[in-house]
Amino acid sequence: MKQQFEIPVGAQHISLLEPLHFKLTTENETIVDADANLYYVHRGIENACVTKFKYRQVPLVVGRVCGLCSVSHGTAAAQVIEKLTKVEIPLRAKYLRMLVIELDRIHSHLLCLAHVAENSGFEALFMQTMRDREYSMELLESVCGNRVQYDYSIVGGVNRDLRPDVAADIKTKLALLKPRVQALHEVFETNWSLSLKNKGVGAISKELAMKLNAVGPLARAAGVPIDVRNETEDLLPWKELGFEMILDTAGDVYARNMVRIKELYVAFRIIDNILNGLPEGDIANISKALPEGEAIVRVEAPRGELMHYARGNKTNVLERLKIKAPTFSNVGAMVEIFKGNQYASAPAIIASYDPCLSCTAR
Amino acid sequence: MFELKKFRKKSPWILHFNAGGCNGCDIEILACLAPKYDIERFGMINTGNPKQSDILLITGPVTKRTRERLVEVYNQMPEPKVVVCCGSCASTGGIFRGMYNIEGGVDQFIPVDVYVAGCACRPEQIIDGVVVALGILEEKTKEIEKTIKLANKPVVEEDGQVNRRNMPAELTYETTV
Amino acid sequence: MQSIIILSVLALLAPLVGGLVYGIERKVKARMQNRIGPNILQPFYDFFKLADKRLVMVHSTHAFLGVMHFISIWVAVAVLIFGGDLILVIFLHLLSTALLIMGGFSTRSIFSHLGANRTAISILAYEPVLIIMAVSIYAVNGSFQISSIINSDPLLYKMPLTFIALLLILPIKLKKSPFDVAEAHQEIAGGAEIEYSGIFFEAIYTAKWLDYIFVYALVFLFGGSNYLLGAGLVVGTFIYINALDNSTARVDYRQMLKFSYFVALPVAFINLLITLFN
Amino acid sequence: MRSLQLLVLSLFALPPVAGLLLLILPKVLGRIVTILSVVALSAISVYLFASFDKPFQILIPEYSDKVVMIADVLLLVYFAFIAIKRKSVLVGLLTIGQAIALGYLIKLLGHHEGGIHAQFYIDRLSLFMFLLINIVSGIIATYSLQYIDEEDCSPYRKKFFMFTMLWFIGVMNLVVSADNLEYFFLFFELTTLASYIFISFRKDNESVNNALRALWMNQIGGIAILGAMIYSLSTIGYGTLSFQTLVKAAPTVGLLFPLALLAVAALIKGAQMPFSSWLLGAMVAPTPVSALLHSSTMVKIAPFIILRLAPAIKGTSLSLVIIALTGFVFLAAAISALAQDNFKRILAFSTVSLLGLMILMAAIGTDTAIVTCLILILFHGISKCMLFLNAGVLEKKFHLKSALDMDRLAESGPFTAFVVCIGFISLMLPPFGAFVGKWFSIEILGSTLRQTRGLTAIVMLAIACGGAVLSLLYFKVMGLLISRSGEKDKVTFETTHPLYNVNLILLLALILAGVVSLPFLLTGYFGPVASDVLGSAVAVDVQSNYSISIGTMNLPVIPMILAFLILPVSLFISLFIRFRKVDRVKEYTCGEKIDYKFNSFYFDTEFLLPYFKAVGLVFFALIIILTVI
Amino acid sequence: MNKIETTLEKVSSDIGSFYKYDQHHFIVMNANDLGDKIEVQWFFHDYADAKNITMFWLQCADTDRIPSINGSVASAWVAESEIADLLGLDIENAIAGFVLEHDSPIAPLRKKKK
Repeated sequence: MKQQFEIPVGAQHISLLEPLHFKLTTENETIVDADANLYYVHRGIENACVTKFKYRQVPLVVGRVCGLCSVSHGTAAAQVIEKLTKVEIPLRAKYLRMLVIELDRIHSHLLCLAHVAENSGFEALFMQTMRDREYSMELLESVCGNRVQYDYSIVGGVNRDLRPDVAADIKTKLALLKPRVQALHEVFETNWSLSLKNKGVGAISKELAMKLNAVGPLARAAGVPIDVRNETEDLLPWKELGFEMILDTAGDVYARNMVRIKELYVAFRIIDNILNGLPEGDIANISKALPEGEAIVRVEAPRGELMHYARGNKTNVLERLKIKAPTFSNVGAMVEIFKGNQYASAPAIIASYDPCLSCTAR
Repeated sequence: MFELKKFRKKSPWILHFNAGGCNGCDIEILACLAPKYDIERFGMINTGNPKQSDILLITGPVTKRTRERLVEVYNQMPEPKVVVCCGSCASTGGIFRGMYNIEGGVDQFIPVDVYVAGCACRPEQIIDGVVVALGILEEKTKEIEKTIKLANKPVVEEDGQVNRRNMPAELTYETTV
Repeated sequence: MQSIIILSVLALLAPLVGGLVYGIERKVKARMQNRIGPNILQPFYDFFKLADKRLVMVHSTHAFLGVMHFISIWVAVAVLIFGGDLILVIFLHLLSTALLIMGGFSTRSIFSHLGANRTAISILAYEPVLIIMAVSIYAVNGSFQISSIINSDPLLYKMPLTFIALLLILPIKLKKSPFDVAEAHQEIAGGAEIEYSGIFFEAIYTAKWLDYIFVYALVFLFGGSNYLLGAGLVVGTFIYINALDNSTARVDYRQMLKFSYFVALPVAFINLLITLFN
Repeated sequence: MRSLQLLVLSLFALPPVAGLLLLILPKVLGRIVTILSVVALSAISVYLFASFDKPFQILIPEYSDKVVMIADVLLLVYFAFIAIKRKSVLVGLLTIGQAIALGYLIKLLGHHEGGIHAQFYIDRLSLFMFLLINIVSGIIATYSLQYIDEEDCSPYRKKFFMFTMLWFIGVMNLVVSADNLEYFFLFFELTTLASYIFISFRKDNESVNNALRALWMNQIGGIAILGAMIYSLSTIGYGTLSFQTLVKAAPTVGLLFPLALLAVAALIKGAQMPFSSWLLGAMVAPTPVSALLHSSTMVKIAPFIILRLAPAIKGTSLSLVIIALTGFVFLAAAISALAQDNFKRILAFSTVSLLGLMILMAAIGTDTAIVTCLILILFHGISKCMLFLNAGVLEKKFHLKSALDMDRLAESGPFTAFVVCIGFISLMLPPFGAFVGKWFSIEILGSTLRQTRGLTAIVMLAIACGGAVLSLLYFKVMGLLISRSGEKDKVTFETTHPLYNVNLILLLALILAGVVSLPFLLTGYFGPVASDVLGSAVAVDVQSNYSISIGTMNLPVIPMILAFLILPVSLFISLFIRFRKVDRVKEYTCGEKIDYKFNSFYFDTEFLLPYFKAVGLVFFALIIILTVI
Repeated sequence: MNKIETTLEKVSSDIGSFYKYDQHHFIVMNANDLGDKIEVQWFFHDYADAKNITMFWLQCADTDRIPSINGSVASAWVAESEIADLLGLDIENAIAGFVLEHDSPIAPLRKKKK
């Protein structure tokens, strides 16, 4: 009686930005089994970082792991190398790093929301969200000099200072962006058809999220309190800048949207605090020390906990660099969540994971 | 004279393929669709379907796992078609060149018409690249374009029907010791 | 004789008008999304471009069924314009959809199959409403002939609920959000039409224009002999469809069926009962 | 007149005689005899229709009444024997019931001596049925010559099968011409017997069980006929044993009850819910049996009886209940069919569904409704026959039974796939006859809305939804059949036995000819038949604007011709065309090179069936209760 | 960071008795090529005090079969399959070809090429 369809999503599919492949086994479009093939984008960056590039270049190379959270990767790599070389960076650099990470989070979350809207079949909302996202893109460009790949964090600090006029620009543009985000919030919260597509769809329980070790908005939407920004004051002082963890309980696509939107508000607050309390001083502390020993660093990228592990052996080249991307932790949960949902929701669910396969596969 | 050729320029439908890039260029392509850049004013539609597309936008260097998919998708596009490489990696391999799982630029596999530089390439650059591609598209003939690697010959059957089903060749694996 | 010539010209020009409607729709949609949008003649540019592509197909059966889909929908529209029998017109339209579904099923392509399945299910969603609408029109008007419906009093006043029901199912028919499950670009990349390309896709693409004519002609009927009212209804429906398309996400096919059977069909049926017991 | 009577009698006698010959003769000669006899039967029925001018009666000697009586008793004895042999309590009880009723009837008959009454009454309706029965069943009989040959059983049983089939055709001819209810009862029970023999042909457990079910269900119908006879005899008199007298007598309340009982018998024969299971159970028999039962014979007794009753019950509460029941069955059977995988079961449910529509039309009883009913009977018969014969071909040649296994049939058997598709499409889409029936039904229901209001409106809703559900069902199956991988573009025909092919092509030709000649059929065929049914002239005219008007309805011809050009032609071409100079590429699979599992959607509606049956039972109870009150 | 040394035999039971899904978060599994030996590491942190990172580690020869911890940590298969592919290790239940294609270099992260 049960008749099964196998539906390929990817490698090339309109609802995907990246090559990944889900083989969804469906019965009447209800997904009963999912199979994932994720390593299309495996390039061998870890290997290249320990053979081709000197340790100072590593943050820039690692930024190319992923275009969406390149600053998180770059910062994490810079931090882990700073740990190995035992360099203390200036407070201003820390603040600037956080500024860019938060701006990046705004653009990434807005992109994800837009993508969820698009994949739910809500084209107008996609357009609206993408239009609003351009503010954050412009800000990132004025701060870092590029729209996507920033190369902002270097070993020892950051490579560009924040000019006062740019700081003022950030303030004015954020003031414009905030009401727009509120408008988006309202649409995402109240639109009837979107709630049909999002509420109760792709849900994961807190227990399952913990069992599968999910991270990021995916876990926080299910109520798992995991946010690295809570824990790493020694490297980046999030807490004193007004960080607050956003949790939801439902764990469905809708809850993930809500978590992301609320995190935008937190990001706005943090940016305001950074701009108000930006300490004067150097932006980098370049030292000639060579990396030695092993260290791990964790940074909260837009998609969740990012971990870099590095080993140095007192040469110009690292001995080992291991990158654990947020999506990598979510793979188990991603495959699991599909089961029992409609295929019609699958693109929206994929988008709501905000998967970053180029991070995962490296 | 009424020429169908000139309408190629006015209705280019694009297909986007990520061959293993970092998403940077991909989100810029997405940004192109959005209100600020709005490429639909040139009549472009992101079809997501190789069979109805004229322009193949490729981002990222070709990895070992995507190369066959790339060739497959390229072969399903009906001629005339143009290929635009978005970003340095797609053009040459970029920073990833020489990494062990990278084959290099897209032009190792399929004939490329336009290279758009940049890491990541900006939406304005993408639009520029596509506009250049349109000029090339207008000049192209309807002859079958073969890929450079992984190419079989199309089979012409006795009554003139061409079987392109097996044009993307299976990869023959060398056993490395 | 003269009227026959006029009607023939109208029927022959139907794709052109439909293309224009589609062009305007794309423009309106873009403006609603804060974009500039394409040229109004864009569908025709697409038309000529598609004619210029190298011929590519999956197999001959599939390609031919696509072309027949276009021809049969043209016939349905022509019969509608010539004022034929309303029920027959609805079924002729079903015939054209049948050919599309068969085309979708005839390949071994997963998305094509899914799209054909979904199209078949959307028939289940909208056809009963259309038939109830036709019967209600008969109950009011005493004829199934479109030529006599168009010369009678405006139907809208007597059957407002039926009109609402029609408005509710039109998005299914036109494959517009929230009920564009059959096309669902982000899920099945166009559904039954996915495997068509070049001139064969052109047939499907142009059939879509004729679909607009078909639907808006049905809407026009509600104006009866008051052509101004009919035209007003058409414009209103056009704006409504686009506004709806731009303010909703796609629901899945079960929700669509539920909506059709628990909202649209009862609404149409209540109007039928009201007309009967008046 | 005399010659026509003789010809009619030859229709009764020829099939059993041919059957007996078949039993004696060797295989090849037997085949020739069968083919010749069915050709003769068809020719006779065509000639009869052509040279007919007004209804006539056939009188046969009075002693035949005694023969019928004895045959009745013998039949009941045989039923009792079956009941004992198969240990079936239900059959036993019902046989006893029948025996008691029959005994009482014989006692009643004893008091009504005198008055000679015609046993057979031939009008255009009978001739219409003759045409359908003899031509379509003839085709089935020729087909089954080959089919049964490939069956795994002894040569004697093969001959026995053909013999049963042939005498069954004779009995069917008798059923549709009997005027005396007593005779009618015998023939009715004989068809029941035939269905028992057919269904239990394969002798396994399931066959026997299903055969017993068919037996007891139809025996209820027999009891209903006996009840009708007893009631009319005891209240009105001997004359009412005649169908015609019964119908022509003023439809007073007193007469409604026997009519209701006859209608019940008809509805059971027509496998309306909850009595649908006997027809579905018939699937275990060899496929020609299904074709025979579903298309031209057996179940068509149901609309036939209702058509006979139509003038009397039109507008009464009885017809309203029948309309409600059949409208419900149309939808319920369509929904149940969605859950089926077995090809023959899908067809069976759609038969039940469409039978509902036919009976509904007959029960409405206006001139246009009668015409529509006739159109449906004829074209449904032909289409279903073709589909079932194809099911046989699929079974024997391709070894396929489940619709799910028929995936990619268009590659291995393009012609079969094409014929199946045409068969399905002819049931639902313009321009085919069965579609015209469906279309007219909607229009008729629409036009009767004003009179019956609420009820018809609800039935209307059921028809609208049921039609859509049936289309979905057909699309589902066709979608599987027509699916083809692009590996090969060239089409090579399959080779099937000529006896299969000839018959299928014949049926296909009949369907297509039916479309082309529909206008002529309406004026020259359906119109006169309907006038005979109603006893008043039915106006079928050709209008100046190329449309045909039947009563108040119009059949536009030009769109139908266009549709004719589009649909079958395009389907035919599409399956066999090969575009030159067009490249073939692979299907889009997101760039992957993996094979994926294909299937269609399934609809889990099986659980609804008991509820549907319960509702059907309520309607049956309503028929009795309303008419008694 | 707590470093807990373990052995090939004990690792499953050690992690099994340590890991409580509602208290600990499994971060990742890592392996380093030390030249003659392989060092394998498993990282965990506590939900309650996330700064508290626990690392299980062991050293083994590159031909040893490393047991899977997927029994106690349900999502460990991703990390295990990846590490197995990239370092050419023999890990229980690892999916072959998870990361690398047929013609990619075998065990690219090993210093001495196989």
